[in-house]
Amino acid sequence: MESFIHIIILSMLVTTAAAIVRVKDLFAVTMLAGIYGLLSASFFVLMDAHDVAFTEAAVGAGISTLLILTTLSMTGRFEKAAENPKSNYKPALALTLVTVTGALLIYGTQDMPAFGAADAPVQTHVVPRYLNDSATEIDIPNVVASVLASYRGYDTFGEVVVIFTAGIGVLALIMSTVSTAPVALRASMEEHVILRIVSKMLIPLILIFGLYVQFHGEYGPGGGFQAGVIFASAFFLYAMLFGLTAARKVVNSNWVQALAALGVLLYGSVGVLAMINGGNFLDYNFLAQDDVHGQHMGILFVELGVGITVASVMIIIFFTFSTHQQRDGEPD
Amino acid sequence: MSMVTTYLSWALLVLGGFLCVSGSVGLLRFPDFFTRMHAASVTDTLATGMILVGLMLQAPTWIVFGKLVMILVFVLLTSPTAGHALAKAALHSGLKPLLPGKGGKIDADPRPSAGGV
Amino acid sequence: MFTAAAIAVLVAMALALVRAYAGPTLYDRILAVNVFGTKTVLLIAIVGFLTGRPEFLDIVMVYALMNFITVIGILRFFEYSVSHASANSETIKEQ
Amino acid sequence: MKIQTLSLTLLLIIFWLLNSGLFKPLIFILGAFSVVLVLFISSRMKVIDEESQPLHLTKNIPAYYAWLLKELVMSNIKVVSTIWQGHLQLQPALTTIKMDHLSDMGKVIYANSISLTPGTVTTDVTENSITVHALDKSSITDIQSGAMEARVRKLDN
Repeated sequence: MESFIHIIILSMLVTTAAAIVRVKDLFAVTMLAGIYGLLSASFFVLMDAHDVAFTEAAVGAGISTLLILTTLSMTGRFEKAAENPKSNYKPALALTLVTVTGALLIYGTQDMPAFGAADAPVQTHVVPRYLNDSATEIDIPNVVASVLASYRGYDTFGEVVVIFTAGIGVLALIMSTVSTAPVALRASMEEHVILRIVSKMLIPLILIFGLYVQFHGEYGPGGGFQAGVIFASAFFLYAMLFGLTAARKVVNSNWVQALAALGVLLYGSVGVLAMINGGNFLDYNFLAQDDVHGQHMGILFVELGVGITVASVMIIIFFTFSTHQQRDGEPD
Repeated sequence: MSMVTTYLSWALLVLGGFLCVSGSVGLLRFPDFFTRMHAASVTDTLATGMILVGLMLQAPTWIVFGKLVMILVFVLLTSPTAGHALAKAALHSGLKPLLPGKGGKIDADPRPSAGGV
Repeated sequence: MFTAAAIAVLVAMALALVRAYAGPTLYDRILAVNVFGTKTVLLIAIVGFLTGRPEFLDIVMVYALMNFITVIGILRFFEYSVSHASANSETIKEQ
Repeated sequence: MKIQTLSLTLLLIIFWLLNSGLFKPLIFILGAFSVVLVLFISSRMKVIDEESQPLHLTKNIPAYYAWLLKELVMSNIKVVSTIWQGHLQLQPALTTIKMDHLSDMGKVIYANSISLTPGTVTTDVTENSITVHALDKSSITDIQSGAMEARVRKLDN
């Protein structure tokens, strides 16, 4: 029965992807991409990958739609390449490339072990160690969190640095084209009485939910990445309703930029602290008297660092994009 | 759990599922954006409510029950608000609703049974 | 019974997908995405019970919140683009 | 401390406990920290007031919801039967209905109740009128009869 549901969802995914290719209106593409995100999250849930599904729920279906839309408002809504004869629009080339790559990938799957096969490398390499020993070595219910934050602490550190770099990249690229003169923003939605009141009720709940996800990553799906996004989305909602000027009063841009760096610093410091105590970088066993306690503390602070950086970078990106968009959108 | 709650839960789930499908069929069949919106709100309100209450009746722990209640409250708070914002935006951007003349009716579906029963 | 409800929701999702593709106005598409989001909330909740692991409800909660923020964000986007010459071609602009 | 801050604090604590369901000292400390942080941000955002914490409604709201549920079921049956009609014949209508002054909160409850019942959607709310799009003209007459407005008014005072 379950595989029947899998097939339905997968075929809807393919249909959506085909629709995305066909549609020329970039706004419709964004909407379909949002649906694609929703579908993949459902599929991840069915495949029992609930941490991935959680991330997809927060990032793929929610925030990325918003960010793509703000980008669209800077670039325009329709694909122009096809109409312009002078452009380098060569669909045949891209199509050939994609077809060849796809064919190679399908050919490659011939050598892959069957899904869920017991002798597949993924079941015999490091995973048994994670699954069997996580309970005694780290002692938290969610193995995904222990893999992410402890066994693979290096990788996650890299990811946080990537996110931090992305934030800096956006600032460097867009800030340079925007003058720092204050922009008068019409908070057009503020007089929208229903939206105003309902959002006022929701914002504190979104914030506390974000923090709940942050601190319960060890017990269920969630953790710093998802929590950061959820927490930041409350600020997005606030900025969209009450205007950027008001939002900037609530969160000082300089603080947010400092916090983005602080998150990475916190993560790194945990690693360095382990070194000072005589262990390897990010070896949490050296953080406390006994190993399990050290692991708990290490994971808690590392996840906090991730959450702070992700939330700050998201806020930086959204605010910078919106400032830019506002100046462009200002009637001449 | 008693048999009564189990049966009640099943009934709610099936009825909710039927309402879901109805809402989407309306979303396809109705002639313009504003009428489609009414079809969508069928699924947003009663169908969601029925399915979530149906699940609540089978909740294994009080935490699951509590979370389902919170989800229901969120949906009931946000879906009419989002719907209203959408309708307002559509109307203000100049999208004209399809309206019949005096006393007339819109014959929206000239081909009987198209997409219907 | 969970399976029956899950399949009903899937059928509803497929129909909403058709509406998202067909449009014709952009508001139809937003509506379709909104409906699709609500359906995903239901599907994940049901599937959680189907597989006997209802702790997935956190994911459902995120959707219930994110769906709202996304719709508001989309509408906000159009407030900007109306003044931005690229007003949409499918709806008549306000006179 | 304002009464609204108190009620929000209570709400946040309940929300945290309902979600968490873990009774460990560390989680309690983190929860207390989270509640304080959210209260701080919320007060900076100025979202703690009688609009976001409508305490004056709590007494009468259950009765209102029970009545709304009945309305919801009735209008659902109507819309669903329209959807499955073999031959679609619709009489949609867009009407502005006058109403007397309501508080902002009252307007929200009124407008959202109208949107929540299938077949009617509020498209605009102003100081003394409400614009409604209805799937069928008869729903407009129902709203004009003022039964819902009277109930909201009772709730609002």
